Amino acid sequence: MSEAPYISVNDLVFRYPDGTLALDKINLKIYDGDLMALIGQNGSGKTTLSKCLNGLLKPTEGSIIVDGLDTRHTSITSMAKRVGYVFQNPDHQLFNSSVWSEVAYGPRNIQLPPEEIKERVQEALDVVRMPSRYYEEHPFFLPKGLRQRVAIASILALRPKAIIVDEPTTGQDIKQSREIMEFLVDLHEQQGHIIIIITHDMPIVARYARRVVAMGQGHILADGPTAEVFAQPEALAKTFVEPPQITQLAQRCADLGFSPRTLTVEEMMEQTRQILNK
Amino acid sequence: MAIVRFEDYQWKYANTKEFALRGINLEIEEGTFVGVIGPNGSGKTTFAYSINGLIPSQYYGVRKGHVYVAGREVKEYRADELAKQVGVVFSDPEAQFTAMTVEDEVVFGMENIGLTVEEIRERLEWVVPLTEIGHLMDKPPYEVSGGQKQRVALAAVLGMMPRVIVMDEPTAMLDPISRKRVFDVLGRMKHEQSNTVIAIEHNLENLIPLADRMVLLYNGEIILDDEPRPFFEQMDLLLKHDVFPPGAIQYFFELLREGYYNGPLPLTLDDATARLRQLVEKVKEQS
Amino acid sequence: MSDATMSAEQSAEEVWAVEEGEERSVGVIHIVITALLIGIGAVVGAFGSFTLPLGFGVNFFWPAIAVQNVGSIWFGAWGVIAAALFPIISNGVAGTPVYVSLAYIPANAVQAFLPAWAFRQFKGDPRLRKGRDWAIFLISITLGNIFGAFWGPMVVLKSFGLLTTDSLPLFIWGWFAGNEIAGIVFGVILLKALSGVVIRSRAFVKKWFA
Amino acid sequence: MNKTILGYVPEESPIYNTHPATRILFLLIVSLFPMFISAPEWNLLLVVLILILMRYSRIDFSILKLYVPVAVSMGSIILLSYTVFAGNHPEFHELARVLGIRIYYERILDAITVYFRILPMIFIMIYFLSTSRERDIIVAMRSLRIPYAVTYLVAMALRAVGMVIEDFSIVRQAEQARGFDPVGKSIFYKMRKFVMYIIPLFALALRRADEFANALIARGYSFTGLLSNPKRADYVLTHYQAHYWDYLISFVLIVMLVALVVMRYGLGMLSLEGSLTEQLLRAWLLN
Repeated sequence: MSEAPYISVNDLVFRYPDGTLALDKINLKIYDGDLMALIGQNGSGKTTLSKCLNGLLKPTEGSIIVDGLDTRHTSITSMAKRVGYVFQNPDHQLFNSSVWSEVAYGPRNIQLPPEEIKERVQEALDVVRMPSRYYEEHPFFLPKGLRQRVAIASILALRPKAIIVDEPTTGQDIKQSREIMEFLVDLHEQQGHIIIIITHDMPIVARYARRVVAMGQGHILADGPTAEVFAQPEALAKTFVEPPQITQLAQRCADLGFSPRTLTVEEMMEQTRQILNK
Repeated sequence: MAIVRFEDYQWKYANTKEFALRGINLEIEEGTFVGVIGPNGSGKTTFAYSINGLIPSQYYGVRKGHVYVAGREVKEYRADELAKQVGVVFSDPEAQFTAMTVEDEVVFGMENIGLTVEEIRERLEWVVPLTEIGHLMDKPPYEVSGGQKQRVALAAVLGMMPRVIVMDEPTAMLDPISRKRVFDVLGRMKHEQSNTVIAIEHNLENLIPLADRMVLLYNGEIILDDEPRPFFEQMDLLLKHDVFPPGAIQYFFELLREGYYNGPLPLTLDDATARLRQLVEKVKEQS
Repeated sequence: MSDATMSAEQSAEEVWAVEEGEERSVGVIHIVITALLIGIGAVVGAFGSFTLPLGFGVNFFWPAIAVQNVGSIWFGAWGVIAAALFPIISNGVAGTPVYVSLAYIPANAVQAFLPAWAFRQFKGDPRLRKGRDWAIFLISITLGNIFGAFWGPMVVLKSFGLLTTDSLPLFIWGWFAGNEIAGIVFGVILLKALSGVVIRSRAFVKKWFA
Repeated sequence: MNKTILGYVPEESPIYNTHPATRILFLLIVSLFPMFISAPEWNLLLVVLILILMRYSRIDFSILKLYVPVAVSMGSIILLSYTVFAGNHPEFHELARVLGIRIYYERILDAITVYFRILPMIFIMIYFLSTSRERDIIVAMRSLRIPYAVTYLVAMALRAVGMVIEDFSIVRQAEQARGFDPVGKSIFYKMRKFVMYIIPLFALALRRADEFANALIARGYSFTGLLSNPKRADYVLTHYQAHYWDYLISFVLIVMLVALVVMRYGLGMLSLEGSLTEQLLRAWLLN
């Protein structure tokens, strides 16, 4: 890719106030058009890195440039317009008394004119397919799935280029997880957002992510197209992450002619037909 | 005799219209490991709470039929008596901790059921190495990692030595490696102890190798109840009810469907690898 | 169950009414809710004390008062217990001597007790639906704050010699105004926003203990 | 390192050789000392002694920085109360008149006395909080045979404090992520943030209350009232032993308290009249 990255992380070091080194010399470029999964064990630095990306945490050393702005010298408000962050537990970010005012909270903070606030809120609620009968409902009363959508809408209303979603599929069943992911893919394809998903769900990563960044102990251990990253078992072992079962099966049988880059059952079947019908 | 028995059991929460569980009939023999699966909202948690007595003691609603644990109706037990029979591990490890240190946490339940200091010491000597939490004993339980938390929760329940252990999505919040380690503990438990385990899980890859029996709950009803192999042979039924078996099983089912394969479904990755090798080598020999 | 299953709207009378055959007993949930209230109160209180420090538990703007008022309206005696105890933690962390904290207990208990009593006695709706509910809320917290404002400066601070007799009126007024404003602003917001959920939860206390 | 309520104290700190109950006793008794001491120099000596004790217990002195604003604003309030708002008292020695406000010598002396009386009390509180872990408080309460329901309530409350602090910081970040920026804004704008915090904190607590209660019941905990005190093994207490020095310390503290009372009221010592401070101040201000 020749274009300039939207987010560029340069030699980022992050140390918590108690001295714990969370991120150690991270270099990462995120481009317009990325649909990326950030994977790794709990405590590997995924969440810390993503909070650095939108300026919630400031680098101890190194720098992060977002859309040409250095996060160290940029106000919270202008960062919020560029990189949105959806927290894992929607309950932490719902504090207004109606769905509508919840979504309007961000645009009001950046002091937009009322007309535009209205337009943006409506658009965001449409995008997350929130039925209008819930607009005046207290977010607290909604079931978890809908609360999560309100949380995403509240970020969308700020129209950030990049959206980070922290473990959107935790506690969801497979069908619900797929719905959420398909919705995020839509946002990516139709609205042109950069999407960064933090997740532990490898089958989901294999199915939806175009790029994978694997982290472990504060380092980036692998970075590349999804199939490429899953094809590096040594690097993955260090992140304590295993590829999906079907990928592992293909890798174990690579000598029989299966590709270690296999991600889905359908791909596996296609290869099988070729191998067995030879 | 069955250790857990549901008889025409139904439950409806107050303030709701639909029954959360309907017409449940189920017998679980002592010492079996049962995997319970089904999409969210199908009644899995209600099922778990009905065994450990939180339903009906803590919730308002309509209850019909019976649930027996060790031959006695659940609602006739006193809370601490039932706690000796049934232990529960919840999905959110954070929300089940109430003590300042891991040790207090593990000891809490044992104190509640009235064990002496000596008994507690003995049980700790057994349960701490089993769950590998020895190095954590002095730490606050909410400061250890997610996987460790769940092992602490497991230790706290095991220490009470319940005859039935119910796990309500114990690994939903964990990363893959922590998940695996929790299942390792379960595997060890299964081989060393004679507990009955009822595990509610979305994550099938780890569950299947341990399960003696699988139950599919959907919309408050039991749709399918069988040993794992025949259970997964009902692939179309499973997919129709939003259950997506692990990749290797799905793959072998496709092989079966397209006529490349006609053996039993492999339940583990090792099994699948071996069978795929056999298959390919056989075809190559023939050609 | 927090699903979007709306139950039929209850009237204020029904909120407090114990139906025939309805068993209400003290349970583990009440211990838990008391502990959580203490937790919230301690953090909100300490936060207030550190951002606007005046020392020895004196705050001319103390949002934690709302935790006392609202907690006891919803959870009865458990709210009162929490209200009496959490300032010991929040004040302590903010550097208040232990005996000064202990001496505040009656004031904190009364500030919580009065609204709880008034809502139960006069069947006020915690969701603040009618003018009457507002009146019950405002009058009861005002009376509680008046008691607190006298108890704090007069009994506690004066007896520890921290204030002169001449300056008492000023401190009483300041104390009262600070708690009153914070109590109204945050109390109303909390009651409006969350009462609907709380009265349907099993933690809600209709009588005093259950 | 041991994490205490106010910070970290090295594990090898000698403070951990004392029983937690001894530390609570220290807090309660030594906090009484200044009540019997009027002479500021004696209270100052007490402060110095506590500082020496803090050094001996290896407490990081940077914790004191947190309390500078508290100490300053507290001093200012006392000073204001004893000067600006002290009224007219012709019987006192007037030192100066500023904008019509009369400053009296007696009032200044009283203000200093009060300030130096409250100061050691604060230092004792800081000392206690920075040498006690939450667990110590629980252990102390349990070894003092306080009813378990009460001890348990306090334990859960302390745990809840930690949880709320964590929630609090996440909520704050969630607000920032949506462009909430209080820097350089008006006081009303800043006040809004309290509103924004308090709602999610309550909402989270309400959701958690259910889960916590379920987890407790599942561990066989039943609320048994404040008065009934069923036998518990209290396993945790076996880690803590009261040594002879714990009894010695407690004994010495009580003797000191009695001695102070006798000195103050029996012998008329430690009073303000004739104290070093009074003599110095008199010499400086009145002559």
